[in-house]
Amino acid sequence: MKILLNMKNISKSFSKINVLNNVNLKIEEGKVLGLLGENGAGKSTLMKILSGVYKKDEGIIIFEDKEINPQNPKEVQTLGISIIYQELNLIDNMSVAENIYLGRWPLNVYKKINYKCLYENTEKLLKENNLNLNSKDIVGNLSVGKKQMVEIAKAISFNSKIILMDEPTSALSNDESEKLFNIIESLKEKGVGIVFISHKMEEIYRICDKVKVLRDGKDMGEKEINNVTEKELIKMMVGRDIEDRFPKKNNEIGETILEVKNLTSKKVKNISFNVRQGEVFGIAGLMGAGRTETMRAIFGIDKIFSGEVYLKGKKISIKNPEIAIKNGIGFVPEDRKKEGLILDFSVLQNSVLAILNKIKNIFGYINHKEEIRISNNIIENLEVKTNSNKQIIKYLSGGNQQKVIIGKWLEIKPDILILDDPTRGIDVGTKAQIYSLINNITRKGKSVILISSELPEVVNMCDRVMVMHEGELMKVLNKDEISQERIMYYAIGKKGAI
Amino acid sequence: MKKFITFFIILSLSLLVFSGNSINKSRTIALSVSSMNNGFFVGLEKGVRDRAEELQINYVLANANGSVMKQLSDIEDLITQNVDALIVNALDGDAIIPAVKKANKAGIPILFLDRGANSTGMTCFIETDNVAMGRMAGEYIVRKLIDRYGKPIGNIVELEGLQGVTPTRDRGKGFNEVIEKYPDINIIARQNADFDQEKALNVMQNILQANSKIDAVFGHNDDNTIGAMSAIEMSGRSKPIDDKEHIILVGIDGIAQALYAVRKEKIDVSITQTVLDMGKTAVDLAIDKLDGKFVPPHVYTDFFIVDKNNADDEKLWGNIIK
Amino acid sequence: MYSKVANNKTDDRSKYFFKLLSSNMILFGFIILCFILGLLTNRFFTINNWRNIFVQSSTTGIVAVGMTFVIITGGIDLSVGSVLAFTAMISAGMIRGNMNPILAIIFTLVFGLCIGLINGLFISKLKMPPFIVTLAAMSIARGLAMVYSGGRTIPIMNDTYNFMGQGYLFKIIPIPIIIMIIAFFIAGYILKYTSFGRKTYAVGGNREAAKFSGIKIDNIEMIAYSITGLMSATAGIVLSGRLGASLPTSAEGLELDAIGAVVIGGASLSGGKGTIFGTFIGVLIMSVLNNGMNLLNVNPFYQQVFKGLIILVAVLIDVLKNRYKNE
Amino acid sequence: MYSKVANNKTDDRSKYFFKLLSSNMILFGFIILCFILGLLTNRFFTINNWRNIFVQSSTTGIVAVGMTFVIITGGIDLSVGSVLAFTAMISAGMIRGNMNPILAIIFTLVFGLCIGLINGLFISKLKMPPFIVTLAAMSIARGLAMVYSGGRTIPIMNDTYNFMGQGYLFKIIPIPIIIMIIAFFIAGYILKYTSFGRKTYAVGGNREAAKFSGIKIDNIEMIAYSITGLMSATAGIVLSGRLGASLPTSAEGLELDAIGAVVIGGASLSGGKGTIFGTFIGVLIMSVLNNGMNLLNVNPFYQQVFKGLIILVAVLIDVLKNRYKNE
Ligand SMILES: Nc1ncnc2c1ncn2[C@@H]1O[C@H](COP(=O)(O)OP(=O)(O)OP(=O)(O)O)[C@@H](O)[C@H]1O
Ligand SMILES: Nc1ncnc2c1ncn2[C@@H]1O[C@H](COP(=O)(O)OP(=O)(O)OP(=O)(O)O)[C@@H](O)[C@H]1O
Ligand SMILES: [Mg+2]
Ligand SMILES: [Mg+2]
Repeated sequence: MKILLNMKNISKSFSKINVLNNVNLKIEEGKVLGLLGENGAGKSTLMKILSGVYKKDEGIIIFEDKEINPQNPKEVQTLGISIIYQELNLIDNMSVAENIYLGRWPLNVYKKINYKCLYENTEKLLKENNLNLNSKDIVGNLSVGKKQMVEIAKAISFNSKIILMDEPTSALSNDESEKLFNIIESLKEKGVGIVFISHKMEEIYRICDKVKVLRDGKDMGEKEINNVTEKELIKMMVGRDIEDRFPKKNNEIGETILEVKNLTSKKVKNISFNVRQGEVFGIAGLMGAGRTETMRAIFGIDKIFSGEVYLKGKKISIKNPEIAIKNGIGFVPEDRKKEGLILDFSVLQNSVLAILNKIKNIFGYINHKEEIRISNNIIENLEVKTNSNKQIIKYLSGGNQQKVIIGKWLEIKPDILILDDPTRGIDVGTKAQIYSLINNITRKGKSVILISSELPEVVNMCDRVMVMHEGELMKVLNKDEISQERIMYYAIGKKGAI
Repeated sequence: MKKFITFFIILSLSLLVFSGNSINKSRTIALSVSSMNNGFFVGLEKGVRDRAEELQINYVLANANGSVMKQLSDIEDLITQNVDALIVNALDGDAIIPAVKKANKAGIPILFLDRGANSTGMTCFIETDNVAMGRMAGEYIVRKLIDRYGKPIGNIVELEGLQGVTPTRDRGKGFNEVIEKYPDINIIARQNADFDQEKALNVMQNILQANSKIDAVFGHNDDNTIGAMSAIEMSGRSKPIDDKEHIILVGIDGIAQALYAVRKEKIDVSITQTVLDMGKTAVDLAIDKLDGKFVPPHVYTDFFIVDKNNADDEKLWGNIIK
Repeated sequence: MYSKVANNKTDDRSKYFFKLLSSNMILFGFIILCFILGLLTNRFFTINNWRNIFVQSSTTGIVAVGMTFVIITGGIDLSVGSVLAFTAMISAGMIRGNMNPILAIIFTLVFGLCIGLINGLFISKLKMPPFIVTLAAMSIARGLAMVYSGGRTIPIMNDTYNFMGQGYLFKIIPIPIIIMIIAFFIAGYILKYTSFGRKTYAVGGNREAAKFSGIKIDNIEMIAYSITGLMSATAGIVLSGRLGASLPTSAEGLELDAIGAVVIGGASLSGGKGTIFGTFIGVLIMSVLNNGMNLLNVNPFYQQVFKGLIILVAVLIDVLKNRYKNE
Repeated sequence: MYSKVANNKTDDRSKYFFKLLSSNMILFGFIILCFILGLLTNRFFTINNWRNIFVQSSTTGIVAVGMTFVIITGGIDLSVGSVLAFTAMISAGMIRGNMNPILAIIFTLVFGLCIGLINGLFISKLKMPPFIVTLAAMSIARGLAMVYSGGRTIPIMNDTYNFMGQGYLFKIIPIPIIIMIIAFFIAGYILKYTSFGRKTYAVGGNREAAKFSGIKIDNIEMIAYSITGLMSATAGIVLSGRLGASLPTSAEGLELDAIGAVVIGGASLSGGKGTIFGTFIGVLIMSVLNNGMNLLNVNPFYQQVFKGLIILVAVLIDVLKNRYKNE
C-alpha cells in the first residue's frame, strides 16, 4: 500500500505546555485512518499542524516522498490536502455554493464571477454525493447539521489526495452520517487517504481501516481495526477500563413538574407534552425537526406565539432566560462556540456566568472565593483538562469546553436541565461521566430534558421520548415503547402505530 | 376735474408708497454665514436680520457650520431659490470664488461681510481690517512694555486662532509686523488655540509651565485671551493690572465675556469690532445695489480699543448681545 | 414560497421594484423624505435642484464608495478627510509649480492610493487596530497639509484642472456627478460580481473561515484601504477643482459623514455586510436633507436637530421592518 | 510550568511591577514617552506640570471612563462631546436663572444620564446600530445646545459651581483631578469586581452566550449608555466650571479623543476587551503629548504630525510584543 503522507516525531507546545509529544502518523492511499483519544489528547492540534494553522516545534512531515513544511492553509490546499475543522468555518451571509467554493469561484474572462457555472458545479457536487442541500440557501439560516454538510461538501470539492475530518459527524444524525460514510467509501475507491476523528466507537468500526490512538499528546500506537476490540481501544485511550457505557439508573419518577400546552413559535406548531420529576425526558428527531426550537421557546429565547407553559402546576410566562433560570431551568445549548461560551473569558469566568446573581453581595461585588470554589469544583468533578482555572477557554479542546458548560449549568442546581446534544464531541469516558451526572440529577428528583441525535443514547438514557418531525410532535413514547426502530419510524414523519 | 386730479394724485401717491413697500416686501436677501457658534457671528447675523426686519425685507439665513463644502452648497441652494441679493461671510477667500461666479452668472449681487473673496465679482466687501487690528494689538503691547520697563523689551505669548483661516493669518501678520521692529521683544511661545477657550486654557497652562517670565499675551480673538486669563488665574500668577508682574492680556472682537473681564480688570483690553453696524451696512448696501445706486467696492468698518473706561458703553455690541 | 412567474414584462418590472423597496426600507424612507420635501416646496423637484443635490453629494459620495470597502472588511478609515485635504494640497502645489494638470491629477491619485496602502500595511501586516492607525493617519495627514501650505489656502488657476470640479459633460451634466456615478458603478460591480469583491465580504464575515479557505486576508485589507485612499484623492481633486482652491482645513469631519452614509445604507461596523447601492442612498439622504432644509429656510440651529431626528427615523423604518420580517 | 514561590516581599513586588509592564506594553510606551520628555525639558517632571497634565486630562478622562463601558459592550458613543456641551449649557442656564448650584449640578447629572438612557433605549430595545443612534444624538444635542444658547457663550458667575472646575482640595489638588480619579476608581472597581462589570464584558464578548446565561443584554446596554451620558454631564460641569462659562462649541471632536484613548488602552471596537487602567494610560498619553509639545514650543503645524506618529509607535510596541508572545 502506498503511503501518501508520513508525520514523524511531531511535538508541539503551547506556552510551555506540551500538547504533542513525538507523535507519528501515516496516511495510506485509499485507507481510512481513525484517530482516537480523549478530549484534549491533541487530535485537533495534530490536524492543524498538518493543515498549516499551527507550526510544529519538532518532527518532519513527508508528503509524496518530499519533506513539506506547511506555513499556511493555502499552501497545504494546493498540495492536495483538505480539512474539515472541528468547529464550523463558514461565512454566514453567503450562499451554500459560495461557501463551498470560497475564494475559488469560477471566473469568466472579465474576472467576473460566473454564478451560473458556480451554481451548476455546486448542484453537481451535491447531487454526486447525495447531499441534501440547496446551493442557493444562505448558510446563516441553516441548522448546525446542515452547516456541517456544507463543510463536508467543501472538503470534497478540492478533489484532494488527502482529506482530514475532525469530528465531522458530531452534529449529524445517523442518517446523515450514513451518507458521509457512503461518500468516504467512494473516496476510498478513488485512492484518497482519509483521517477520521470521532468519539463514536460504532463509527470507528463502521468506516476505519486502521486506528491510531493518542493519550495526553503521546503516541499510543496504531492498530488494524480488525485486530482490536472496543474495550482494548478504550483502554488505550483512557488508560483504564470503562465498565458501562450507560451506567445503571435508579431514579424514581414523581409528579409532573413541567407541562407545555399547544406551544407554537416561529418554527414549531402545537407542541404539548409534560415532564415529570426525576425523569429523563428525551426529544428525538432528524436534523431540523425543531427540537432545539421547542426548547428555545420554553427557555425564553424565542418568542412564544401561542400556547401555555405550566411549572409545578402554575402557569408561567418566560419572557427571557433570566426568568427561566430563576424558575430553576438550565439550558446547555447545542452550539457551544456561538451560544455556550465567552471565548475570551477564562474557565473561571465562564463557570460562574449563569450564577453571578447568586454569588454577589448587594453592591454587586462578586465573591471571588466562591468563584474559585465553583470553578475548581467543575474542573475536578468533570475532570476538565486545563492548566488552571485562569486559562482562557478558547484554548481548551472542544470536549473540555463542553464540560465547562455543563458544569456551569449544574452549578445553578436546576430543577429542570435541558441538554441539547450534550455529548457532541465528548469522548467515551466523559460521556459515561455525563450519563452518571444525568442519573445523579434525576436521582435527586430533578428532571432532565435530553435532546439527542444518537439513538443508543436516547434508548438507554430516557424514560420517555418525544419524537418530532418538521416542527410537529409525532409521538411520545413510554419507557417500554422506546426502541430505535420506533423512533426512526416517527422521526421520518410516519404516523400511526407500529 | 379738480377732484379728479386730487384723486389721481392721492392714488398715485398711495401706489407709490405701497409699491415702495411692496418692492421691499417681495425682495429677499440671503445671508450665508460661516458659522454661528461664537458671539461674533451671532452679532453679524443679528445686525443683518434686524436691519432686514426694519426695512421689511424677506430674509433667509444659511449656516455653513465651518465647512467650505457646505457654504458652496448653501449658496447654490440660495441661488436656486432666486434670492435678490446675497450677503456672504466667507469661510475662505479662495474657495468661495466659484460661488461668486455662480452668483454673477445668475445676476445676483453678492456682498461680502467680514471675510471676502480673493477675486473680482464682489459687489462690495464690508470688513474690519484684520491686519490693522493685529497691528493695534501689537502697538498696545509695545506701549505697555515701554511704560513698564522704560524701553521696548519683554516676553510675549501669541495664541493663534484656527489654523488655515484668514483672520488668523492677517491678525498674526499685523501683530508680528509691529513686534519684529523691536529686537528685544521676544515672542517666546507661538501656539495655536483654535479660537477655543478650553484649548487656550490648556495650551496657556503648559506655556506658563515652560516659561517663568511672561509679560504679555496676545490672543487672536477673545476666546483665546479668556482661556489664557483662566490659565493665569489658576496658576496663581495673576497680579493686579498695575503690578509690574501683571501679564498683559489683549484680545480681539469685544465679545460679552471679554467686556466683563475688562470691567473686572482681568484682561487689559479687547479690540472691538462694530459687529452690528457691519451687518446693518451690508443690508443697506445690498438695497442700494438693488435700487441701482452707487455702491463702493470696499468698506472698512470701525474698530477700537475697549478698556475699563469705556467697557460699560451700552452701544458696544458686546453689551447688546449677551 | 416563491412568487408565481409574472405574466408580462411590466408586471415583472413593477414587482422587481416592489421587491427592491421592501428589501430595502431605507430606500423607502428616502422616497418618503423626497415626497414630503416635494410637497413642501415646489423648488425641490426641479432638474436644477437635483443637479445641485448630486453635485453636493459628490465629495462625500466618492469617499463613501471607498469607505464601503473598508467597512465591509470590518475596518474603519478615519483618515479620509485629512487625506483628501493633503492630496488636494499636493495637487494644488503641483499646479502652482506649472505641472501638466493631467500629470498632476494622475500623480495625486497614485499618491492617495499610496497613503491608503500604508494604512493598509500597518493594519494587515502589523495587525494594528484600524481605528488607531487611521486616527494617527488623520492627524499626520492633516498636519502635513498644514505644513505644506503654511496654513494658507492655495488657489488653483488652471482651467483643465478645475474642469474636474466645475466642468460639464454635454453642457448639462456636471463632471463631479459623472465621476461619482462612475465610482459607484465600478465599485458596485466589483463588490457584487468579482472575486475580490466577494472575498471582501468573506474577510468581514468571518476572518478565520476566510483564512482557512486560503484567502489572503492581508491582501484584501491592503487593497481595501488603498481603494479608500484612492477615492479620497479623487474626492480631493473634485473638491479642489470645484472650489478652485485647496484648503488645509478641507473636509474636516468628513469621516463621520462618510461612515454615517455607509452605515445608514445598511452596512455594519462589525463587517461582512453592506452594499454600494445602500451607501448611495445613504449619501443622498444626507444631501437631500441639507438641501431641503435650505430650501425651506429652516433655522440653521434647528437644522442639526432635524437632521439627527430624520436620520434616526429613516434607519428606524429599516430596523423595524427587519424585525417584523423575523417574527 | 509554574514559577517558584518568591523568597520575600520586595521581590514579589518588583515581579508584580515587571509583570504589569510586560503584560501592558502600552504602559511601557507611556513611560518611555515621559522619560524622553523629561530628558528634553527639565520642566516636565515637576509637580506643577503634572498637576497641569492631570487637569488637562480631566474632560477627556471622565468621558473616556463612560466610553470604556460602551466600547466593552461592543458599542460606540459619538454623542459624548455634544451631550457635554448641551448639559453644560443647561446647567449654565440654570445658574443664570439663579438656581441653587448644587441643585443645578444634580439636575444636570440626571439630565445627562437620561440622554444616555435614551441612546441606550434606541440601541437595546429597537436594536438600532449604536453608530447611527449616537451620530443622530450628536447632531441633535449639538443643535439643541445652539438653540438654547443662540450660539453664544453663557458666562457662569457662581463660585460654588465654578469650584467644580477651579477649586482645590487641601489647597493643592484640583477638584477636576479628584473627580476624574474617583471616576476611574469606581469604574475600575465596577468592571473588575462586580457582577454588572462581568456582564458588560460578557455582552461584548458573545451576546448570544450572554443571553443564554440569563444576562439581560438590554439592561446592560442601557446602563452602559446611561453611564456614558452621566460621565459626559460630569465632564460638562467640570469643563464649564473650569472655564467659568458654557460654550455651544465645547468639546467638538471629543468623541474621537475619548474613543482613541480607550482603544489605545487596549480595548477593541468589537467588544469584550478593555480595561479602565488601559483607558487611563490612553488618556494620559494624549495629554502628555500635548503638554510636552507645548513645553517644547513645537511648531503647531508639526504638532499634529508628531502626535499621530507617537500614537502609532506607542500602540505598535504593544502589538509587536503580543505578537512575539504568541509565536
Ligand atoms: N491555541 C492554543 N493555545 C493553548 N493551548 C491549546 C491551544 N490549542 C489547543 N490547546 C491545548 O492543547 C490540548 C490539545 O487540544 P486538542 O484540541 O488538540 O484536543 P483534541 O484531542 O482535539 O480534543 P477534543 O476531542 O476535545 O476535540 C488541550 O489541552 C488544549 O487545551
Ligand atoms: N436563523 C434561522 N433562520 C431561518 N431558519 C432557521 C434558522 N435557524 C434554524 N432554522 C431552520 O429551523 C429548522 C429547525 O432548526 P434545527 O435544525 O436547529 O432543529 P433541531 O430539531 O434542533 O435540529 P438539530 O438540533 O438536529 O440541528 C430547520 O429547518 C432550520 O433550517
Ligand atoms: Mg478536537
Ligand atoms: Mg438542534
